Amino acid sequence: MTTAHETATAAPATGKAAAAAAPSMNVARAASLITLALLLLAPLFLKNFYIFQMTQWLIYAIALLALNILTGGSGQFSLGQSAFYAVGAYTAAVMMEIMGVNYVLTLPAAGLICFVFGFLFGLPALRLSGIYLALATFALAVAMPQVLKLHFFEHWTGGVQGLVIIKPDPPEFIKTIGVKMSQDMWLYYFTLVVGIGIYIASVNLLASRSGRAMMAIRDNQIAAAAMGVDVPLYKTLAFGISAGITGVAGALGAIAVAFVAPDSYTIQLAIALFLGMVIGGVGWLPGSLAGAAFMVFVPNIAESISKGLSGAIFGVILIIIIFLVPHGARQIAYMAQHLIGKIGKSS
Amino acid sequence: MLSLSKTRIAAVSTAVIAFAVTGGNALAQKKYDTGATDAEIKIGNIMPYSGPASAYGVIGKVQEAYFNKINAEGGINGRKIKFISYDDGYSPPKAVEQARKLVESDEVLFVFNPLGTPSNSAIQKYMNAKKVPQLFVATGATKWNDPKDFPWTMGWQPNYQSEGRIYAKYLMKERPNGKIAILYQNDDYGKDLLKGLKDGLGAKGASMIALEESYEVSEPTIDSHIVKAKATGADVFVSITTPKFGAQSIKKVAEIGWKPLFILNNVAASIGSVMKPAGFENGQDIVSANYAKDATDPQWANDPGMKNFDAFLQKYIPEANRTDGSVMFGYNTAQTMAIVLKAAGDNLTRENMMKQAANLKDIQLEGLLPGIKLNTSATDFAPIEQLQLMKFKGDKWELFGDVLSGEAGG
Amino acid sequence: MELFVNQVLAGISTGAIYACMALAVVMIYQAIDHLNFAQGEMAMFSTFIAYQLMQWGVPYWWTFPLTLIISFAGGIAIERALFKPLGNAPVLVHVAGFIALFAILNSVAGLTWDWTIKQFPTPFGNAPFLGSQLISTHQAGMIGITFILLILLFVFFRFTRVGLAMRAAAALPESAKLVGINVSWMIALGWGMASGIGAIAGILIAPVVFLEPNMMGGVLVYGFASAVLGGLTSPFGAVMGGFLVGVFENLVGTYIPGVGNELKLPIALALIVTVLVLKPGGLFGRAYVQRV
Amino acid sequence: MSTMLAIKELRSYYGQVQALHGLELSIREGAVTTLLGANGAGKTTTIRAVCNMVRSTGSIEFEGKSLMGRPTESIVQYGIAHVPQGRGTFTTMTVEENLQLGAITRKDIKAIGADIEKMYAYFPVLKQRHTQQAGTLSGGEQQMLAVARALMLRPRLMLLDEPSFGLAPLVVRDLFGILRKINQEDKVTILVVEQNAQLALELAETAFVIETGRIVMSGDAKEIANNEDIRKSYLGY
Repeated sequence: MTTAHETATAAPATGKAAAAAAPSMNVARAASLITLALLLLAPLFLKNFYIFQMTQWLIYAIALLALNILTGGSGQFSLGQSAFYAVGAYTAAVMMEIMGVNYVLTLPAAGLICFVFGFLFGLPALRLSGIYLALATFALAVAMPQVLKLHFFEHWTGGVQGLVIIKPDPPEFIKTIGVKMSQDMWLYYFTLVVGIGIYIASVNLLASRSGRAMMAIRDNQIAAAAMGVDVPLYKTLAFGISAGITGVAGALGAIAVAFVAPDSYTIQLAIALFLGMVIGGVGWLPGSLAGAAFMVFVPNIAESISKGLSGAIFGVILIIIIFLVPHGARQIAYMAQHLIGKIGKSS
Repeated sequence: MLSLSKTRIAAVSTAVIAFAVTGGNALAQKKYDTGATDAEIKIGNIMPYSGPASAYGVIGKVQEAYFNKINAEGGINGRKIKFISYDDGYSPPKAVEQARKLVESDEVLFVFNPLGTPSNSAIQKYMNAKKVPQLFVATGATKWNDPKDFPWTMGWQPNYQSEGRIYAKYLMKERPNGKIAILYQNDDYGKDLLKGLKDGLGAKGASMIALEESYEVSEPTIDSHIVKAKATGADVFVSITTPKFGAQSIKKVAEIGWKPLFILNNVAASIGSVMKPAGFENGQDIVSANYAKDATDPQWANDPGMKNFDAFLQKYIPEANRTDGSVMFGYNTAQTMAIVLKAAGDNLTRENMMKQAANLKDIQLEGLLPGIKLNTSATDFAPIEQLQLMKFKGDKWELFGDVLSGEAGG
Repeated sequence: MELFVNQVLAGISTGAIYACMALAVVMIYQAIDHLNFAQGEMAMFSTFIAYQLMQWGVPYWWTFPLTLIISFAGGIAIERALFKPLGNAPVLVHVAGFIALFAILNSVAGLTWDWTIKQFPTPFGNAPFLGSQLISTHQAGMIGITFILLILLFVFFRFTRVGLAMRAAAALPESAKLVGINVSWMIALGWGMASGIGAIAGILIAPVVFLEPNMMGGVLVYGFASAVLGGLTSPFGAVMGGFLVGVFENLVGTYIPGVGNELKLPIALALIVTVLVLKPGGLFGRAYVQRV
Repeated sequence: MSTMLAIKELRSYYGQVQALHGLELSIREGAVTTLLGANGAGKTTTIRAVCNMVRSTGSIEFEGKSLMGRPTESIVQYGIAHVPQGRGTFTTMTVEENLQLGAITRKDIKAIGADIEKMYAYFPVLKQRHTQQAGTLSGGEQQMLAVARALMLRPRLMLLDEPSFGLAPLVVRDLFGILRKINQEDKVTILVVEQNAQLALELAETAFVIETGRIVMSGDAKEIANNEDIRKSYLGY
């Protein structure tokens, strides 16, 4: 009774979105093209600092994308993404600083290591659902900084002091073709290319057989199992893929900030990522950009209003947002589509 | 060429004028880097106003109030101070973002007293690459005194390793055959102080250590660690803890009837925010070390410096809680900054800022203990290197012995 | 052996803190079927209210009921103002609301009472309890009150009509409405009670850990862990979970060589997850059954 | 006999989807009425609309008082008990607690104990299991518990949503026997929504047939049961 009812109420929402998406496909396509153009051109007109901020924004967007695949794609809930982000960051840092590996190569390594880590974590997580899974991932996020500063690993991780990374220069070919590019701009475009690649791969993943299997699990696990979906496999796979992408984001973050330390990857980061997902709209991949913007800019806004109460102001802004648009940026996009559709019809 | 003379200030009403110009052409023509003009000097600052270390945010607020005071009194050499302070939530990536915002967007002359070892570690390379001073960082890590590799970074407070060595020296004298149990916070600060202590004890002292126990900031109480420490049979207990855990350790040691020689580190030595909440009766005979005056210590009640401090608080930041050691910290650091700015005269280049900061000679501040002096040179980027030992008696700290130097890290 | 006994006793006294908080966690879970991440901050804020009342000269034994009433009303007010309007929004949005509440309470407490630690009085004193210096009279009192609360809660849920209605509302809101239960107010009542129990927890915990805006940060993590270990559906389990976590964590810290002390929280959490994997309802909770 | 419940022009919606299209239905006091129809015809929606569990327009009057817009939990104050589809058993609670919940809004607390005993007399199996968790009961026992829980309200009108669903034929016969008894002895008016038309028509005096959100036929239960055309085209047996 309850389950039937829940799916009944959940279904119209997704059905609605799908129905709306079809006629206004062009609107969505136009919006993506404009966004892409802005992402490509904006750095040419901005100071390095803003380019750096945009890089941070893209990196968080990648991490949010990963969380969206997990929660939106397979219905699992994670408050522990900071742990995967940290592992990715440390992978990059240790490879670059201790082993002298080129930064580009650290990304696949971080992705792979985090994939395995996430997949393994997904195994016990299989037996947990809802609140219990939230708690288990929360525990992972709380535990991670303590593991990072463990004295056994100090030789590689720098212990409590962390590791300083040398920021990479733009590659030679950029200079040879006569373009002068700052480190920040290079890293931005590098991140953008990686981000777009991951985005396209994710969209294709969710549209694939595996993606549909995962979403079937999200909607009704028992029904999915009855349909012959290998539930344990896809659930752990979702965890692994999400962790892997988060790890790539972590590695990019470490390179952009040029520093890793246990204090960079506390539960605060996990919570920020979680909020970013909610603000962007759960399960809606483009919302990751909006969520990441929230992560980067709203604390700055809060602090510019009051230093002493910045936490409270952050909280109030958050409440206002979830009151106005409980489904996040996704809801805004839906309303905008609706509006444009109406205008289109009337003219 | 400017330099600071050996000046003693005992009771100067405005601390800022605590320098004299000796020789050189002070009236050299005005020179500016980004962030300084005829009218104003832009100073950047990064503080954890939100997040887990928000307790320290008050430092930034006191500094801001102090610069307001300076501005109200006409500024420094006719220039107003514009103090731009940002929140990093004690997160290193955010600190990098804020440092870059300060340098590249707000275009400050330098960044003053950014707080926290992780945050400062994260921005150090950037600041040095940009050749923007990272002055008087608010952390006691030993690594800030490295003018050769990081000529644009300078510490301020005595470093933790020096403090550890001072306790070691004291222990070797007081309890040469003692058995030591150490409790330390498992982070950069705790490990740094521990290292100083162990270095100071040396090979012989190493055998004296019965237990090195760490705790995490996330632990609600540290009671079990203290039970464990007592069980080792140690007769010396060194508590390398922040105020909350310092107070817990004092209370718990008393509660379980343990009577070791108790050494409490400087971070937790505030009377108002540690000793009093922990209970004076529990804190008797605890040994610690300090370099600044404790605003809550009755022995300074009639001290002229303290009176100035109180007058400042009352006028410019009445909401500040004077029992909080961070308030005094903000006051002292801001005064140091003002002294350096004054000394820089009209040559407000980043290079000259470092030069002046590295040219402090026997400066005394109103809020520091008598005999504690700021000294720097081109090869010494550690302004305060001295501490004085003290023992808790009744409701105040009794200073004893000479002003000591730990001599760690140069 | 002496060390072992000492650590077990110290674990029990720390466990009392966790147990107290876990009870509040279970209470809110009964009412809203979810964990409230702002619960620790609510307890902290209540404790500050008690502190402020005492600063104004209200005697301790008046402060206690007054704080309870204020917290109870405050809990209801928060539910009515913040979470009722969110109504049918997805659960994840509610979690975001908890986080916002957390940020607001923490920040406002920091600005109002600043961040220095405050001494908070105990009615039980701090003398050794029954000759053992490892458990003070305060901690014994705390354990006592936790058990009294537990019994009161048991009686409330088992034998009163309101308690029965609350359980029904939490278990099956639709059916509860059909028998005439005002589910919305039951949820508000649950918030009020959880807030009140949180206030008691805060008042009992503050004398040990000292009062400051971040005092519940660590406690809440342990409170959650304890409640989940014991079983979110069982107040008794939650209390037992608190003591188990307290003792267990100490033993890990003392006896696992090398990493035990540095990793006692991660190891404790890992074990809790293991317990959940084996027994998803917690040690004392009901098994979680899913029906199609 | 007077009309107890009158539904007029009822339109109900799930999101954008309209489930009822101007439904009209009335129930006489003291009677057993049945609402028949195929899966998805709108039977459940109709009685959910009575308890305001679905967004609706139109009018629903109970003894002349409008029920529209009243919160679900206040409907019981009129003496309307609703046994929902799937029984709505509080599975984690004991049988006795479930019965007490049925009477949770009653003010005459002292009389509740006697009523529980009365339910045990109707359904002896519940007495045997009164301390057991309700979730451990069989489907038929849970249905009995659901009916008993509804009766604990001392209702004047009882709405039953597919009480026969998932039960063995013998159990269903028993249950319907008890329903008849309740109707006759306790003077409880009953509206039973059923897919199993044959059984429902045996029990009821009046029947309504619903198809895609509209009443397509109504009349005396016996007549409908005897009319082969109707049976074939609407009721499928």
